[in-house]
Amino acid sequence: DRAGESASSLRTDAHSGNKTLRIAVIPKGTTHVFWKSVHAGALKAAQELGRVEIQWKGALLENDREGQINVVQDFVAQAVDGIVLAPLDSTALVPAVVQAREAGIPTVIFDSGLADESVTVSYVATDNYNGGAIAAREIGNRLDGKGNVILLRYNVGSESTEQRERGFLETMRKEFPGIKMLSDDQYSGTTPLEAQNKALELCNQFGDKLDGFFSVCEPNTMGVLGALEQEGLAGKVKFVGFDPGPQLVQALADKKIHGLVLQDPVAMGYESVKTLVAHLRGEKVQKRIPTGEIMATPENMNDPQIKKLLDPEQAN
Amino acid sequence: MTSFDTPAALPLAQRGTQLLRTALGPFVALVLVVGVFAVADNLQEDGGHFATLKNAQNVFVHSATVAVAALGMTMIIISGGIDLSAGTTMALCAIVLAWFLREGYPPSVAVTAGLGTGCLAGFVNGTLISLLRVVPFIVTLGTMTIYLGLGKMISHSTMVRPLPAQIPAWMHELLSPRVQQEWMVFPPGVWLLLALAVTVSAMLRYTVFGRHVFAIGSNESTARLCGIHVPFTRIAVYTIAGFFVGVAGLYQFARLTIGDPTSGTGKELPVIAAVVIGGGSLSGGRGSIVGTLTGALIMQVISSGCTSLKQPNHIQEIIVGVIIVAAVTIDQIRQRRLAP
Amino acid sequence: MTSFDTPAALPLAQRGTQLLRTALGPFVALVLVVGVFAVADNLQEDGGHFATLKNAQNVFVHSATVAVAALGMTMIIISGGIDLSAGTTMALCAIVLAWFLREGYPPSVAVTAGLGTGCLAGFVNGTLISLLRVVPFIVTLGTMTIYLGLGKMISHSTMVRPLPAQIPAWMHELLSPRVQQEWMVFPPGVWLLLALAVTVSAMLRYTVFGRHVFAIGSNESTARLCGIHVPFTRIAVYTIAGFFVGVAGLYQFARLTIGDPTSGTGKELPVIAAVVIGGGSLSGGRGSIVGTLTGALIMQVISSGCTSLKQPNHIQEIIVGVIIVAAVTIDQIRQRRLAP
Amino acid sequence: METALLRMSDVSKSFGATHALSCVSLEARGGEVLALIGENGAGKSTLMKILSGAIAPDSGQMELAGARYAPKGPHDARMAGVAMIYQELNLAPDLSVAENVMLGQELRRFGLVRRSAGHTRVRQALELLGRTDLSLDLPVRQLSVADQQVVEIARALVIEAKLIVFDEPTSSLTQHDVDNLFRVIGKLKASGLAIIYISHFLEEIRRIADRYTVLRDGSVAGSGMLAGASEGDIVALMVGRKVDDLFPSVPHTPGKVVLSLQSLAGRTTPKDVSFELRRGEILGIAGLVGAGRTELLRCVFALDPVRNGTVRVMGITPGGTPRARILAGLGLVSEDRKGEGLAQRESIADNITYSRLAPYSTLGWLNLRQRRAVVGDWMRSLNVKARSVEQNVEQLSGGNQQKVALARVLHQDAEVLLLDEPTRGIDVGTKSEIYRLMAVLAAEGKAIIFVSSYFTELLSVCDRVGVMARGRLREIRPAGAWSSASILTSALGVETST
Ligand SMILES: Nc1ncnc2c1ncn2[C@@H]1O[C@H](COP(=O)(O)OP(=O)(O)OP(=O)(O)O)[C@@H](O)[C@H]1O
Ligand SMILES: Nc1ncnc2c1ncn2[C@@H]1O[C@H](COP(=O)(O)OP(=O)(O)OP(=O)(O)O)[C@@H](O)[C@H]1O
Ligand SMILES: [Mg+2]
Ligand SMILES: [Mg+2]
Repeated sequence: DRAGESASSLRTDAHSGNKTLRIAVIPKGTTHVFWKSVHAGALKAAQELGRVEIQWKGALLENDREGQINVVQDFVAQAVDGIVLAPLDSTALVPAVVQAREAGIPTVIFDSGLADESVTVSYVATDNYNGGAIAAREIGNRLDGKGNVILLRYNVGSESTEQRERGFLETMRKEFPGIKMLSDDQYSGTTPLEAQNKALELCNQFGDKLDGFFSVCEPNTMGVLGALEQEGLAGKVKFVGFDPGPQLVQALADKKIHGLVLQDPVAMGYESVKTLVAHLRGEKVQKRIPTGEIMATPENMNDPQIKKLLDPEQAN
Repeated sequence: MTSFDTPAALPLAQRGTQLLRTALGPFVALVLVVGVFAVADNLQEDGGHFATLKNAQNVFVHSATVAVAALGMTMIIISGGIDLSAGTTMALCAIVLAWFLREGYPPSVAVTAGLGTGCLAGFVNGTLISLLRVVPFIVTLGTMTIYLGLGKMISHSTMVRPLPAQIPAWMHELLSPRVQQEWMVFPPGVWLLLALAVTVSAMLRYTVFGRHVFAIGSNESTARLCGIHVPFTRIAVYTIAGFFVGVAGLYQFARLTIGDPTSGTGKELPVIAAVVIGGGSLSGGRGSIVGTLTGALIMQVISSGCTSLKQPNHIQEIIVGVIIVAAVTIDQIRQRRLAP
Repeated sequence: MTSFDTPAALPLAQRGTQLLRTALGPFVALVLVVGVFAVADNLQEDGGHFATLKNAQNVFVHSATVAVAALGMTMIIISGGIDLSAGTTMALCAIVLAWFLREGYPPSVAVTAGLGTGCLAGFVNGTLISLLRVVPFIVTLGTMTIYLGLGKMISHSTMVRPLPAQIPAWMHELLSPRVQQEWMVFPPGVWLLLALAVTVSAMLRYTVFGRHVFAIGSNESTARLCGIHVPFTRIAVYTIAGFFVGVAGLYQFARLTIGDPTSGTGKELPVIAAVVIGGGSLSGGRGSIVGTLTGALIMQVISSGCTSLKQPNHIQEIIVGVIIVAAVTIDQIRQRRLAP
Repeated sequence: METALLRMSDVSKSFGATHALSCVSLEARGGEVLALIGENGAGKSTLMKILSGAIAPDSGQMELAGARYAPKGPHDARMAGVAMIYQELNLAPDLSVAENVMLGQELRRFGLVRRSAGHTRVRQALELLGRTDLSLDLPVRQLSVADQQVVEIARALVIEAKLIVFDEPTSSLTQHDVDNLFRVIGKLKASGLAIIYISHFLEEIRRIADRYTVLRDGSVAGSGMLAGASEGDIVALMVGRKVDDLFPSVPHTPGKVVLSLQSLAGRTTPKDVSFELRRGEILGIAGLVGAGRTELLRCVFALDPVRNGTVRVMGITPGGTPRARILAGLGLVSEDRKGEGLAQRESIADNITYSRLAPYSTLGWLNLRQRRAVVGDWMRSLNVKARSVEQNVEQLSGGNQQKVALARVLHQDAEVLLLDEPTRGIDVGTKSEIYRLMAVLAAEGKAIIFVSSYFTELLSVCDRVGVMARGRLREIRPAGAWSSASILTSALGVETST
């Protein structure tokens, strides 16, 4: 522990001169808009700070934990000055982060947590459990506490969405005992198309008694929206999703979606880089930095604060 | 010489068993699978959703994308080739289409560009295979990642999202399981698929080109020695197959309304599986369109059936696996039985 | 008989060109790729990190999992088969291993169970192929999803996470790029890989079994005619290959420290690509271990080089694709040139 | 008739270090049959492949009907009127007989195949060959090798050819088909076509050819009119020495029974075959196409399923796998050396030793040096022409491949040799060596079953000859009690009487 700290302070001395800091930012995937916004936030921080270079690289395959470990290790070999990482797995990435630290490279974690927080500088994220909880309350309130609801899970082993799923189910059970879960064990898979096929099959089976639907992330929400539209259920079923996108925002305006839980990806990227650079420059940083989560509804979607989160900046 | 006793009668019977072997084999498997699931579904308490028109519409709609790409793959496999790039090409076509729509071009231009991209990708595959004389598996393994990279490049590594207003209504309806005109039963995309299937099937059976496709798959050096222009035929096969992959891209876009560069990754496997469950031989020279369509349907029926029976994903995966092996095994045994 | 007058001298020369053709071909490509990236990296401003020992360690460690599975795949491909289930089997083995560790069994038992699972999976593949007489592509396409389903079943569709204390230290160090003893240069897993590679290579070249593997890949009916027990040989090949996939599962677990049912999906393609870039022929009868290792390294070098040059993923994908096609093309041309 | 239709001058071709052809010149005239003869590996097939555009020469010119002729590929050659029947079968196994015959020259209308018009043409060609019994819609995969050869020949007859090349067309035909083929060649010749005919059967050549050209080691050794040349002269030109005795006699006497079949029956053929074979005996089996001789050998070797009956080797019944039969002392040379007989892409050494690697292995590990030496000896004793023992079999000439296939059963040291057309495609000199070898083996106490469609060699080499027809073994008599005519009558007579 101490050895790692002294190493990093050594580097800080070395880099307090006029050399550019090279910061590697490693998202979970590269294709979703969410990560584009994180990238934008990171670039914004770099620009504000000056003499900071962002190296953006995700694993080649989405959800490839081994691939993400490879990327971290590659950056360690590249001797970057610091790493900002959204770990695909809470335990699998720990050794890689430890290796980085042993090589004198500090890591800031964002979006999803790491089992061992002692090896990281800071954790910048949404409270995903709470995100799931506010989704449960939105659906519960809109259904007046009774009805049949489906939860479509995302993918096995994704920590952040599992938190949302847990937050949703526990809040439902606790606060809305009158609501019955029709299905809460199906996984959508990672692409919108897989989600759509899954959702269509679920609609086909439960369509006549379905009252509410919660989908836990963006591709998942896209797929469910498509399915509901095709089944003619859009608007009738109280549907809450997670994360925005142009179609989803449009659907929100059309009242086909009744709520979108919003995170602040730009802030995530921005805060992560800021925190890491502050640490590299020898400042003391907070161990946990929440970036907030908020419910956008057809009613509040034109509030300026929410409007900004519905269409966050993106890097290209 | 017993089999030559009635030389006149034989060809007809022969052609009959030929049909039985290539097409009916997987068809029997399809009927079996549907039957088993229908019975099991009706036996469960809140069942009865499986053997419905609605579910049939779903099954056709869900399998249409794979099936249309598999039409081209059938030709490729008959010609003794394979196309591992079909999945990523499909995504690339969808992205190009989405990009043109988003930039405000009329849908006709966008669709043409999408299909053209498919043809071009196929043409490149065919040309590389013919010119470099490298086996199709390798060439398309390479272009698979190249087309994926190109897709990401065009889309800036993210989704290409045209505005809802930029997407014409017919595209929405192309593969919507809720059919506008009830008499149509299936959405237009399914009918288009069937029309294309009939065309390809006729082409393979009745044209000189089709015969040459079988010939180069059956024995390439013979085809060459008989004066068939093998590179030309091969390039044509891949280009036409690319066109069908382009149509699959259109189908995918019509369902998703976004262009997603990674949406095709891994999709080549169900496409190839459809052809092979349908009786196509990876060593070339054998395959049929009816079989391929049946193969695509079988896989979708299993998926839909497992959801009806509330089986978790892993049970579905195991069943799909078992049925793939079983279908081909049964087909094989029947072929050996029928062999004179 | 003019050319047969120096029977002692010729075989040696012959073996020389043979080696040149099968192994050195891809090796030249590797050296080229490394060279190009090293130069480009040194030209950039803050470069110089590519051609370092540390990076070399990374490249070896990162390619080890694919490479060790590719040893078995080389045997399979030489025997005229293919194994699409290698990826999901790898994940299944890792899950079994993780499960045993989590349940508190000693590491030796867990590792044995993991490797045993690999052997069993391979044995099942080989047996199905031999008994049902269905082509390997289909059988392993089926078992691919079956093993995926089994993995999910064992893991209850989630990660199997043994406690850190349950994972022995040697497993952590097996593929850690930071080597404990500096004189070892590479971590133990890399040395194990090399030792296994030498063993397999020798087995293929110098044992009766190895000759039989080449024979059935080159012409199965000849093998049968010569009294080679084809089903037995084939089952043995798949079982041994399963063992190597098991080792790959161990490697994967050692790096991830969790068992992830989906971690193997799609991994069969780089494994097959390694064999084929290394000169293996999918029609059987050709392939070499040196070539396969080189093939696995080439892909990893490209990936690592692109990171050094700060190239985004899609550029890397395009480069990998181009190099796969180019490497095999050059190898092909050299072979034609060298062919007597 | 006087001016040459085809003139090849100074054609050379090398494959790496092998000079297959050096400065070969040759003329073929309309209305005439030119016989191209030479030892195995002399370069005959290579020369003809150059003519048909399948491979390009390194140097040299060709002239066809007075115009320069340099085909860029087989298609060019066909357009120019050069048809070729290759030595190795070239068929698309999944296509039907009719489709194979018309391949590359389908009759078409708007890109559609005119199926019935095509069938008429194919039927005409098959009629010429006297084989109207072939079903046009059967995939050729299901035909016997002999029937496949007929399909191959029919293909050359449906184009408007000026020149037709036959590269050993009769090596897998039976007498009936050979007679038909010769009738066809006669007709073609009369209509003014030029024919080039390659064969190792000198009496065949004498029957149909007008002139001959002999190749030796890639050069022309001599040419002339057949009418004036004696067989001995031609053989001497081919081999470079005199072969005084084509059928050398080594005395051998039958000993104990080593193989006995009792009402053996396969899936369709053979039917109810019984006989006994003694040590030191050579049993010939003659028959017409589809008589089931190949199937008989395959059943004995357990390559095909046995429906009924028993096979005993030295009194015991071995297991039902080829492996068990090999261990019991049987060895088989397949008639289909490309598809089954040899692993084409493996080395000569591997192909010779596959069926008996034990002598070179300790605990499964091979002593490659020792193996190389032994294989080298076998190659020398069979006069296999190759660069080294590690050369791939596919690079050998047809005849040399056949020798490798033979070398395998010899190396295997089988007690009972099942030879299915072992002399197919082998040149006269080597043939006589093989006959001698068979006799020597018999003298050493081996037993041999010798299947052949070439009755003369059966009568000269075998102790007893059996005739098969319709899957049944009709009768076995001492060779002296047969004549070529009586064999044919026996084989045919059965066919007409039932
Ligand atoms: N593709 C090839 N690669 C290398 N050598 C070859 C190749 N084809 C033929 N040869 C060599 O060229 C020489 C001539 O072969 P060719 O096939 O023309 O002989 P041939 O006269 O037809 O003999 P046969 O009577 O046995 O058919 C042989 O030494 C053969 O090994
Ligand atoms: N693969 C096959 N499928 C169906 N029928 C076959 C097949 N192979 C051979 N036959 C048939 O079996 C019969 C006997 O075959 P074949 O001609 O090989 O016998 P044979 O007596 O050895 O003749 P030869 O040696 O003169 O070619 C023929 O009627 C042939 O058509
Ligand atoms: Mg020849
Ligand atoms: Mg025969």
